[in-house]
Amino acid sequence: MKTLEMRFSGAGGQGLQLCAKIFSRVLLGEGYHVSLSQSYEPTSRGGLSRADIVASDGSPDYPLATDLNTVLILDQAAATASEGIIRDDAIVIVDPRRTKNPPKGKFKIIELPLSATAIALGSERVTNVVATGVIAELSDDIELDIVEKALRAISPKKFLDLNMDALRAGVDLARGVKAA
Amino acid sequence: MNKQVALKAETKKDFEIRDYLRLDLFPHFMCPGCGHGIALRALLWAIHDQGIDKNKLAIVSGIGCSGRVGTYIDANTYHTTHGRPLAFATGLKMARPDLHVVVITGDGDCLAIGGNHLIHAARRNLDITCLMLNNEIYGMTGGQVSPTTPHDRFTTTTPAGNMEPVFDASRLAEAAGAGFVGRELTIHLPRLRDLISEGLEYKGFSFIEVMSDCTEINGRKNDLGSSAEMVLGQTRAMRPSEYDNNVVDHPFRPNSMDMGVFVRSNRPEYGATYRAMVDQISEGQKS
Amino acid sequence: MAILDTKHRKEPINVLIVGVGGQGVIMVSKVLAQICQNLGYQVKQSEVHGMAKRGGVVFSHVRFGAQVWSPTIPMGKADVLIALEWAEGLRWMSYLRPDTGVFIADTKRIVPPFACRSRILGADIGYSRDTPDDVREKVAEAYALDATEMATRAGNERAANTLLLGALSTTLTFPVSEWKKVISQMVPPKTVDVNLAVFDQGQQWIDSSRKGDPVAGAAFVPLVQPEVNPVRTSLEITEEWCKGCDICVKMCPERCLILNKDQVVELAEPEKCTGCHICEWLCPDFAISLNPIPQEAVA
Amino acid sequence: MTAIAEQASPTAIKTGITHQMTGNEAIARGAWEAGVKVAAAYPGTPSTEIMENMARYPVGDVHAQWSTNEKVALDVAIGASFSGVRAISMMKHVGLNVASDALMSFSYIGVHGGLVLIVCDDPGIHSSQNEQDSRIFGRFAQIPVMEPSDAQEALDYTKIAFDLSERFDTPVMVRSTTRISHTRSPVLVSERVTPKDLGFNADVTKNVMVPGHARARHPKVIERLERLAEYLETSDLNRLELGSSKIGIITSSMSYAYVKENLPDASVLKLGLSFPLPKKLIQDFCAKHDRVIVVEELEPVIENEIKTWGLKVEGKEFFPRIGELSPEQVRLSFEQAGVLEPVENALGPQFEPLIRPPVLCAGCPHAMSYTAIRSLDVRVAGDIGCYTLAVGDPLTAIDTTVAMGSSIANAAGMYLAGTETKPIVATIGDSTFIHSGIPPLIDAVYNKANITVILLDNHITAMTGGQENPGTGKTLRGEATHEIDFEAMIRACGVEWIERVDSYDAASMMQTMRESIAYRGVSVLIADRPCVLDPVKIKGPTMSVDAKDCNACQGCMNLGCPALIWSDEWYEGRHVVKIDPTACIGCSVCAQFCPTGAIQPTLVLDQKAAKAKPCGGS
Repeated sequence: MKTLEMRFSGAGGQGLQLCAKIFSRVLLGEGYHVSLSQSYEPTSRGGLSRADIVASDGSPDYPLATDLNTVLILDQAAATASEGIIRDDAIVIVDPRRTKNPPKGKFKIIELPLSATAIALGSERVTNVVATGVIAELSDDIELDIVEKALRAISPKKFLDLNMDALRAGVDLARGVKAA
Repeated sequence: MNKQVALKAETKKDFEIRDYLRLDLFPHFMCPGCGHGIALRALLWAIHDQGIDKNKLAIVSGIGCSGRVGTYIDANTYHTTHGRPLAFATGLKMARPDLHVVVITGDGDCLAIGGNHLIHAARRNLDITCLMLNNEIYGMTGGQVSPTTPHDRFTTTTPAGNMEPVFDASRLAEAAGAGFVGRELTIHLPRLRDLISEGLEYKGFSFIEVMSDCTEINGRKNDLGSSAEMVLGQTRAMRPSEYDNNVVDHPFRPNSMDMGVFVRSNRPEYGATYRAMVDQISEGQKS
Repeated sequence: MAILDTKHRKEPINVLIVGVGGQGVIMVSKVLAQICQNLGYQVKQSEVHGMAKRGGVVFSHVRFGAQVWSPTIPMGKADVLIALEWAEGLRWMSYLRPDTGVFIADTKRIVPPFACRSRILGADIGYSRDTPDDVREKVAEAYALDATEMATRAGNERAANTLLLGALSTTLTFPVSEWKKVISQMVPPKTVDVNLAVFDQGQQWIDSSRKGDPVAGAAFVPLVQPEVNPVRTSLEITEEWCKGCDICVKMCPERCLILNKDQVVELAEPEKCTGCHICEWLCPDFAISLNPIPQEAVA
Repeated sequence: MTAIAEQASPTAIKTGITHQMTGNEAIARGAWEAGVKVAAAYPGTPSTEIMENMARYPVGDVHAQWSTNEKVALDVAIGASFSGVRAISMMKHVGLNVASDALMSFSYIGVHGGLVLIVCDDPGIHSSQNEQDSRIFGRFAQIPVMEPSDAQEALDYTKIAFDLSERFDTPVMVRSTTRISHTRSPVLVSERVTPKDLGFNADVTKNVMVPGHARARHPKVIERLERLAEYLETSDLNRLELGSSKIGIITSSMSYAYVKENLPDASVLKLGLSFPLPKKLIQDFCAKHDRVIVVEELEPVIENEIKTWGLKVEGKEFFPRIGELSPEQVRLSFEQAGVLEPVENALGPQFEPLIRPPVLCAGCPHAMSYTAIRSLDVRVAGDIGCYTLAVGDPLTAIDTTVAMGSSIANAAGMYLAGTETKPIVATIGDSTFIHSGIPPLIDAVYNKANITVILLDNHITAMTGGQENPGTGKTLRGEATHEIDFEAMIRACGVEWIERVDSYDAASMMQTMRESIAYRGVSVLIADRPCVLDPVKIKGPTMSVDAKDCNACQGCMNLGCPALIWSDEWYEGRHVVKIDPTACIGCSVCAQFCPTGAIQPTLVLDQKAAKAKPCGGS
């Protein structure tokens, strides 16, 4: 039985919940049993916001994350939230612009300019989509074109072009990491 | 003739807002472009202009984005329960008439769950300054419809557009008997400052409606643009409607909104009346 | 005292009428041209318009005599210069005959937006500071009257150009009846009376002015520049507090702020900042502070 | 005086006596007197008033129309000529460029009913994008070019042009200049003649320019020019004024007046046509004089042709090729040529000149449109119209302007070059868009450009003084007609992103413009507000500045509105703004931008002042 545990964490307002929704949709489509649990503060901006996905191709035994293998950290507020539950072989993606002190451990930390890339594309708001592209490309278990379809399905027409650009930019960032 | 106004060779700022802030809490929690920040500046500036001692100032706030605004003021601040800041403030002012009591509340806090308290606070005309930050939505909880959400606006609870008519908060306060009522846009900071200043000075219940903007929730959901575009958009509202009919072929915006002071009455202040009555009764008991 | 002998001069007589778009320059020149035509002179009247109604400069050359060739007046050959606006009169002064030219100007000022374009402390208005006295020193014969004010008092502000026609009539040997006839034909019927009245006023004003009588309507308010103490300011940005909402960038009158690559506000062109407070006042995050620099530190 | 009293109908004015007329009025009169039946034009300074005057003649006499552009106008006139009536088309010099395609071929065809083309040049560039010399165009098209020198000649030549046109089977160009078109001088008028309607001429070898027919027509064009030149040798269109044999002057057009102004007694050959030239007449004139000088404005058209005959004439070594001539300039050039003794020209006193460039009107909707554009940091391809003024301070929002209708294709080219990092915007007015902006829009969509077109729809052709166009729903004579539905038309061109925004709505303008730029592909934003001057002058309740609230940031002045000026009050050493109530039309755009709320409707401030005292409450 294969289990994927992913965490999308940062500050409120960064689009982490949407990011998690896309991946849970994708994993559901691939036949996994998926549990998505969200946690955020009453404020719409700032404060810790996170969403966890636990996906299993067998019968999952526990819905909450205990052994993360993919972690996204977009803000300092989330840097310590996952301490102790990250696997040693996990991929931890960090945006250094707003996370000055990333968590420490044996796992591999990949620092990528996610928000800077989004700003360069025209809006900081698509940081989450850039991150989606990065994770989709780095993960061996997720098909990129299914992610793209899922994103296309939920994007308002007005932001479709921008979202697609952001996804591609994220994929490019991840390919750079792979090549290095 | 030219009026010559020489410039003061000032070396220190007259009003330094940081003197009035709890700097350790900054940056504050509000979203980028939130009008509440501008309203907070106006309030503190007015307090400065009125020369009110920070130790004699009590800020009472409720729940919501507006409720958190008071937290940043370096004075006596109370973060109370949802809808009840006016009730708390009433008790506070009755117990300590020497304090300047300022209530910071929002449209949902003040008009929905706290609507009852508003009308009675206004009716009593107790010497409280009530600053209602009207951003036309429940921002803190993610954008639900509030009593001031305009017609046809999209919120999470009105996915097909708001069908309810709105409260005109200032007219409501006026009708309930508030002694001083005024409304201003956040973008017009000097005017807002002067309005709040007048409200603070007024002996009685002063209700000040601040037209704030919620860029991140209301703005994004309803496609109202960036923060600058939203505050510019608000200025449309202050064009009197008869004005357009005279100028152009088609009206600019059907519902226009007045700004400024609507009511400044000579009604007796509740606290003073109450104390006079107490004095009278205790005189009577003595004799 | 120059009254031009219209009958016996060999060269054409040249009248230059100037002002700003919308003031009625063309109307003045049409009336003059019509009178000349009625009295049997050859007349040419040349104007350039097109951009004029967009607040630009308007001028009209009127030349008449037994034989007129060029429709434009050669520089230095205008016998009379009529200005409906003060600074416009000064602009065309070099067209006037230096020895005999007569200058008649309304002291009305129409300040162009360009004259108010500087936001630096104590900025000077970019409008001519020359007074009628400065002009009288340099011109053979100069009259400055507040024709707009006089016409307003007479009941129609827009009749100022007719008042100047009255002033102009004193320099030419045309019968007054002819002037009045043509004016009556050319103005809207409802305004004939007021136009004829101000025509007389303009004539009387010049006549009494020539006699040396002090006359009303000559008040000229000089432009005075107040002394200002320059106070330098510096813009202090608390970067950690800025959330990049863009409101200051969009509302800055000088457009001297930008959002940098981290979406934090930056004073890109400090030399342009006028210290107007707008960014400080509108920043919802209190990230901008405008501080005066002490005088001693400036030196 | 407020306005000129309505003049009598031009047909009612007395004939046989002189009237003061501008060159343009005289041309219209000349055309009418010649019995013209169809007149078509596109407005353009300094030619506009010809058609406006044409429209004052009775409908039964002449059909007068604004066309969508100059080529259409000329083609309409050509159609009328085919049908055997006299037709006229008028345009400015740059308009001739647009019409030139039709002109070049029509020159081969020749006329059936007489056809006259009026072209008004703008030496000195008072109101144009260049000062090209249209006489060269006439020579290029091999059609005669007549050059009147005053209003009387403008009338006479226009009439004669029709006769020449029919007699020599050629379109005839009458070339005016700003100075002739806009100068009033005495004109003797006469009655209209009514030429016989000739009916359609069904000669396809003449009317259809397929190669076989055209080859046969070309020799006829050369032949008719020779006959015309022959005719001109003795025609009184050329005037010989003989004086001293030392100096002879050959001149034409307005230059003649400047020559006479300076040398009233000189020997002058005044040419009525600058093309073709009467060779023998000129040879004789040169032979009679020791020295011959050609005086002409702009290009050495006459001078060079004479030189090709081997005759020795002088000209452009003394007279400028650039700009408008003037009596002073001609005098100076004669001094340089040694014809006149240099004299110290005594001038009046000099004063520091005040800068007063033309500005957009108070309340002009373009001001808001360009303020929004300026806030975006984009590359802007501009076009021809009032809005070209946005190139200057304070709007400074235009990067390029080439010619009528160029903006959209220029913008597409900038995009296709692939080097521009900023978003690319084209701005174009409604009339200019109809004139020649539609094909480039189709081209931009077809070739997948990513640009934003901002259609500045002020419902009129404003720059030239407020003429109707197909977007206004009215004809030249004010009759109701079909009004273009811009949105439907643009959609039909293949544009998917179209929004219409009120130009006075600052927030919506800025927001919608930002969104239109974000769209990939061709997006069109229609900035919709009528011109404040035409067809009706808009004057609403004014705005005022509450001086106590103004912090003198002068942000409102970025609109460049002429109603906004400095008051005598100061705030922290800067001028508080005031609004000139006579100029303000109450558009309220400045009030929307005022960050302190100091700008308010005057009536609101008055009401507030009235009820400043405390009231009794509810």
